[in-house]
Amino acid sequence: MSPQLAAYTTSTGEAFQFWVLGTVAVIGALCTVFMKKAVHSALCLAGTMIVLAVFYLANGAYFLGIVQIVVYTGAIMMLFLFVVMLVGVTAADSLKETIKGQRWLALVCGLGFGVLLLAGIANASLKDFNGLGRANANGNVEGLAALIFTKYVFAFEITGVLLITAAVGAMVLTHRERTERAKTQRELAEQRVREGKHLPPLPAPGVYARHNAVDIAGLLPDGTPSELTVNKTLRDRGQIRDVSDEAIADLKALEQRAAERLERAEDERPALKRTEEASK
Amino acid sequence: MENLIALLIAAPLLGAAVLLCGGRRLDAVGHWIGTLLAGLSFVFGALLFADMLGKAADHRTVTQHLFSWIPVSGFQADVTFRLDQLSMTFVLLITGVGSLIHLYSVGYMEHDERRRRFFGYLNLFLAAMLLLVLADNYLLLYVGWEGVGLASYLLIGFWQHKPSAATAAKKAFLVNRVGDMGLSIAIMLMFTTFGTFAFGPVFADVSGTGEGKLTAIALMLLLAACGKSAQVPLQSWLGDAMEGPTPVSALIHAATMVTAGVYLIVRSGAVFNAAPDAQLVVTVVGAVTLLFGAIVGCAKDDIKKALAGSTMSQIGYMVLAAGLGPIGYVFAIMHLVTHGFFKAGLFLGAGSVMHGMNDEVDMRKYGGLRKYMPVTFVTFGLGYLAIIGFPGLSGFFSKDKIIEAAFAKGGTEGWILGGAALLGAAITAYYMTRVMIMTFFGEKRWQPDEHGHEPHPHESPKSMTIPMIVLAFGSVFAGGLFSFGDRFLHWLEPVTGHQEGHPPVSAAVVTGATLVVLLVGAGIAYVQYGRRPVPVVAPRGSLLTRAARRDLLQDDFNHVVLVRGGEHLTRSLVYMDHTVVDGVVNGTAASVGGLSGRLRRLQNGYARSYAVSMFGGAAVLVALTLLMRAV
Amino acid sequence: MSFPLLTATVVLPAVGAIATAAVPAAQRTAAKWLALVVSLATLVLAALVVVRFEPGGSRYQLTESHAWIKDFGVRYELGVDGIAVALLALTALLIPFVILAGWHDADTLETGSRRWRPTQGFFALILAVEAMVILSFEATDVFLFYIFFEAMLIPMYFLIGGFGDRAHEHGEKVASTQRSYAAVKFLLYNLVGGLIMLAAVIGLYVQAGTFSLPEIVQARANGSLHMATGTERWLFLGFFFAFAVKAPLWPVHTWLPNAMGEATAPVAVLITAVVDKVGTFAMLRFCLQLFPEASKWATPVILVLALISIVYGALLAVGQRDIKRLVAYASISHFGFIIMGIFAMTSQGQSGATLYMVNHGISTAALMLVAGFLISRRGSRLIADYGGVQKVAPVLAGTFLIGGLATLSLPGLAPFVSEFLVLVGTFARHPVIGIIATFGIVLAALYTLVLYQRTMTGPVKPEVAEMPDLRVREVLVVAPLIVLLIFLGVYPKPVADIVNPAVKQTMSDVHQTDPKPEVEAAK
Amino acid sequence: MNPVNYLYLAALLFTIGATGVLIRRNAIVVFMCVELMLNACNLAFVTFSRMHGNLDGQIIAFFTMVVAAAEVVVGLAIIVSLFRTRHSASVDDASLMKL
Repeated sequence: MSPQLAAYTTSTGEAFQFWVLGTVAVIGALCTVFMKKAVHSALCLAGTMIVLAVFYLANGAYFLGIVQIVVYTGAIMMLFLFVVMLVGVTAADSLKETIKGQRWLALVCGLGFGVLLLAGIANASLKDFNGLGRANANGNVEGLAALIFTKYVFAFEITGVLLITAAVGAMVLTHRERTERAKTQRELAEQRVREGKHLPPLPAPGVYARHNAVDIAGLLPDGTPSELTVNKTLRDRGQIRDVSDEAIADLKALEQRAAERLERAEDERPALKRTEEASK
Repeated sequence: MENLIALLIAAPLLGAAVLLCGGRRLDAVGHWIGTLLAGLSFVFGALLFADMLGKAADHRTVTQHLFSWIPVSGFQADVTFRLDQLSMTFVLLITGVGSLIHLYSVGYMEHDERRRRFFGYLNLFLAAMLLLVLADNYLLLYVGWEGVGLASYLLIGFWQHKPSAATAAKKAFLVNRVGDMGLSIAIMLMFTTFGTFAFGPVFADVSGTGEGKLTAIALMLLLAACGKSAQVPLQSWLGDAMEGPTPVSALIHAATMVTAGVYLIVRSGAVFNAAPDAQLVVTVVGAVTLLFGAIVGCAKDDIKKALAGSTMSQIGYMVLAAGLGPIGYVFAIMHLVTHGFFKAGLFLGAGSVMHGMNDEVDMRKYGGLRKYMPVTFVTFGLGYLAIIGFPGLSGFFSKDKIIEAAFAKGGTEGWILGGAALLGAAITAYYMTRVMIMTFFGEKRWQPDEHGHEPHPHESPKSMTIPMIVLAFGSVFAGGLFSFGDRFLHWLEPVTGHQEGHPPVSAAVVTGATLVVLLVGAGIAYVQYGRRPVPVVAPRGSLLTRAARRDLLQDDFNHVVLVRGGEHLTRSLVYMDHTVVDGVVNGTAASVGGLSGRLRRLQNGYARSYAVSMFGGAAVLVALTLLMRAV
Repeated sequence: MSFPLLTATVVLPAVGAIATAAVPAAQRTAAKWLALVVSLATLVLAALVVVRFEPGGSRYQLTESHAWIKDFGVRYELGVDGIAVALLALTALLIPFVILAGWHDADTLETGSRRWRPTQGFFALILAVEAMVILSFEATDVFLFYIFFEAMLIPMYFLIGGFGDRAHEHGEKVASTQRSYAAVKFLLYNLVGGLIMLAAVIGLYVQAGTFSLPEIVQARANGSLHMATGTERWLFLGFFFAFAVKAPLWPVHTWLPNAMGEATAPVAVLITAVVDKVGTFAMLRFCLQLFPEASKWATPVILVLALISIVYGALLAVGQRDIKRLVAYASISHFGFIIMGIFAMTSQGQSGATLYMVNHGISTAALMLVAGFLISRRGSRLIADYGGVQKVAPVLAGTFLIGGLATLSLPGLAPFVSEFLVLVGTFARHPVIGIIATFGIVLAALYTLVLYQRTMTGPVKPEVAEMPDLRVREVLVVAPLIVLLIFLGVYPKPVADIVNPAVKQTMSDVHQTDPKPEVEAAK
Repeated sequence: MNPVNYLYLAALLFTIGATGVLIRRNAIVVFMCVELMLNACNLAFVTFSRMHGNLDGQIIAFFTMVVAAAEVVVGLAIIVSLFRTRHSASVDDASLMKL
């Protein structure tokens, strides 16, 4: 694609490209919003951004197009992915709305705003077209550089300050400085004794001989799961797989069979309670 | 010589400043400083008098311009003094009687720890009174007018620890303020009518002004005079003012200040002459007051209050005379001067009696005092004879002239006014004889006070008796001195103007009638009080007596209508201010609070809710922008 | 370029305020002395302004003008006319007395904390108020005026809310609740007024395209700026409302008794004698000059409101049981007189109103400060708690009486001159209103004398028997004020000469002439 | 084709992003939607730059990217620390802004 072409006309090729990629971009955006899992959203967004990068190139903004791919898609989106990993890659949002009327209001606002924007653009007189031919004559990067280091030099310097501040800020926010000496194993044990709970180590996850994954809560003797057995991080993410129903069903079947064999009365069966749920 | 005029005022003013700011260091000599400066002022007055006598009758008015006081465009008030025969008469009366009373007070107030302050107030009074009579315009007169009111307030309430004294002082000031309102409205009227309120231009322009305006001005001046001179309907303060020390009653509430109203009317003669309706009102006020005061005087057992009633009545005579116009002005002033002598003498005598009687004021507890205090008895007796108009003494000459002038008014009015004046003379004789007999004759009736101290009546010290003697001389001879050869008339005529009155009956008949009623009045009193013992506890008395004891119910009226009504009004206004005026504002605040309480529920704390509001707001803004563009 | 004298009168107290606030916690006394010295130096500068001002000269003198917010044509524009000079001098004069009178008012607040410095704060706030008030007198740019007209609420809020009277019989907690109620009420009333004025200021800018008062007045005079009648009236009302709240005029007066009752006496003086004067001053300077036609239109209503203020304030003063609230209601009555004088549209009325502002400042300061000394001795504001003070503290009682007599406008004291001028000026145009207003002088006598009688005379109450008389510091505060009251009562010419030309100018701006006396008119 | 279509696309993407901010509760997704909005703006800037024939629009877009980068860094840091303390990345977990 030559600069001339990009500057003056919108060729059929570009039109074709626009309609195809535009559709992709919109779908990507919609997926970003509506995917249940954050990691899927992130991937869709990355797709949209790459499409946008292509559009930048098509509009004669070569430098920005590359930067979009390298910085945005390559760096920023990856940062997002890291954080998603940290928070829990499989964590899925429930899309059920909790604030009354929020979704309707959001949709109305969104639609209204969109219609208004589109109407505004349609109304605007944007007939004239200059193209970037002259501006990009000495090359896009050189043109940008000339502007950045002359007209926008102050703003540029300030963005530098901003970036440094942001970097420092991120470190300050995420870095946790240990303000006191780490407790020794002995002290921890004494603390546990003092507090009077969980004197022994926490129980291991997994159901013996059936499931041994770390995200499956171990079962208590009555068949209910104990969340204590699952790693704290997983617990925080809500990534606990619950197999207690199966276990309880098994237990029930066993009881049933035993009862039939022993011909015991209905109401003499031991009551099965999900103690942990009741306690919540 | 004109420069002395300012010094006339400056001397007592300096005295007041020194004595009031000087502090306790001056306690030992304060009273002498005060007396000395009052005397100095009298000396200046005498010098000016001598100077004035040396000039031709028509060139005796001198003015002294000190400085421009309030210069605002169109409104020029200057501090200018005017000394003419009228002012001169007052200057001599004020400084003369004033100095004597200063002297008297040295003895009278000897045991009062605040004597220095008392003299400071007295000096302040002298300065203000002199300013009043020397002012060349009404506004400056107003300063003196309120100045004497202030001095009167301070002196009536001198014994402030007595609640009755403090109340009396406040009452005097307030009632006077009502009168002052009249004076200030009069000045405002003058300003809008004449564009000035200096005596000269106002009097000169009177001829070119409508009678209605002039009547309004005159009536407002009359209101002022009523307040200051205790005329009906603003008379109620004078009786209570007797709470002050007796020298104060003598100087302020008998001789000088209360006569300021008469001065004002006579001074504004030009205005009153052009407003006959107002003059009629003046005479009516005078006649009513002279009877009112006399009746009140008959019923009082407190010697000072009896004398206060008498003062009111005598000033009624003066106001009556002043209301008669040019036929009465001179006599009003003449009676004012002679009254100044004999009433001051009477009050000083009363003070002397009280001094000897442990400050007892109830005449029913006196009796037979002539043996114990002979000088007081003689001077008081001469004053008594003068006031009832005993032939040959001062009061005879001045009062007789007024009665004649009242008859000379002519027509029915003349008969009514003259008759009232004649009746007043009879009552005067009655109540003064009553005072005389109850105090100095009969059996002694005094009793030990609550601490068991029996009073030991004794003659007062020299510093008190000398002024009484001097004033007694004045009471005896002043009238004659003024009347022989119409000296006073000729002296004052250039200022006030004079017109010979022609009574419907001859002057001799009027004089004769006056003497007859005098004897009748005195005779009745003698029969009632001289022939039988006076009860120590006042009998219940007739309805009129009881009403007169209560100042003819005027105070009750004031209390019920003004005091109670005022209290209710202020209380309900305070309530209204709190509930209605403040309530509206507080109610607005409360309803805003309620509304915001409801609006607060929209603030559910969820960030996304706020985001919706922002986004919606942005949408509205875009819509508005588009709409504006479209329109 | 000459020395910017007017700026100096603002900067000096402002810098002084900062410096006072910065004095270390331990040096309380140093802070007081610093504040006093600064206020005295400001007084010297104000005296210089008075000396340099030529009464017969041009309209605004000692002018300074610098661009400030270029995009909106807001300029830092200062200049004084006679009226402003008089009030400037009054403010600079009163502040040292306020500081001296409040010498110990903030002491009792001292706590153990090292960072809590109430004494420094108290005096710094007073100086800050002084700077802002002086600037509002000097500003000839409407926007500049507006900013400081509003900004002075902030220090006043803290002065009222933070440093109230510690009356003994309410517990400190009750007192502080009432205090913050009063402070918030003060703030809200004035903020609402200011908000409405802001709308009017913007409206004025839209109409005139500039904020400069002289320019707008000139443009209106030569016809180049025409305002529709309706517009002018709305703008006038917007300005007037703010000033009426500040002044305060009935029925937006109820904040004043609360604020004056709860604040310490020096702060109460600051409110009524200094800050409130900005309201009446602004009516004269802004309402009349910017909107002459609307002013004439509104005159009848305003006069009636002023009349109600006079009578109503006096009647309520009679009904008060609290000394300071009584003085507050008396002030409302007096502000009625001032506003009546301004809108009487006669030169006597307006000169009288200006003199009244000065004289009322001095007389209220005298009365209120003595009342404050009295209250500080007994720890109660209730009139009923006193009695017979005259016997034990004669100097205190004497000065109290003189302050009271000045309040009731006794001739010979300064307020009489101004009150009479206002009455005459009103009477000349509106006789009925003038006559009704005259009742005010009787009511003034009533509330003053009742107050004096109940507190000072009668038998000595046991609680006041040990009361000490005025101390040297207190005499130093009161004596000069009394001397000034007497001097201005006897010889008001110096002030009148400064004020008169400005009033004449204002009258011609409003296209008004004095009514001719009947005799002259007949000729 | 008319390049104005790019603007329509930008508007559409912006609206989708904004709606996403409003309806998603996961802070990270909300953040992504913000990024989407920023990108939509950038597209508009670039298109305008082409229409006007100068590079100022691109410069602004460039600055937007820089600021967005800074914002992402700080924003994600906040999310991480929030997650650490509250064990949740949902923006609805607390209504701390309620009075």
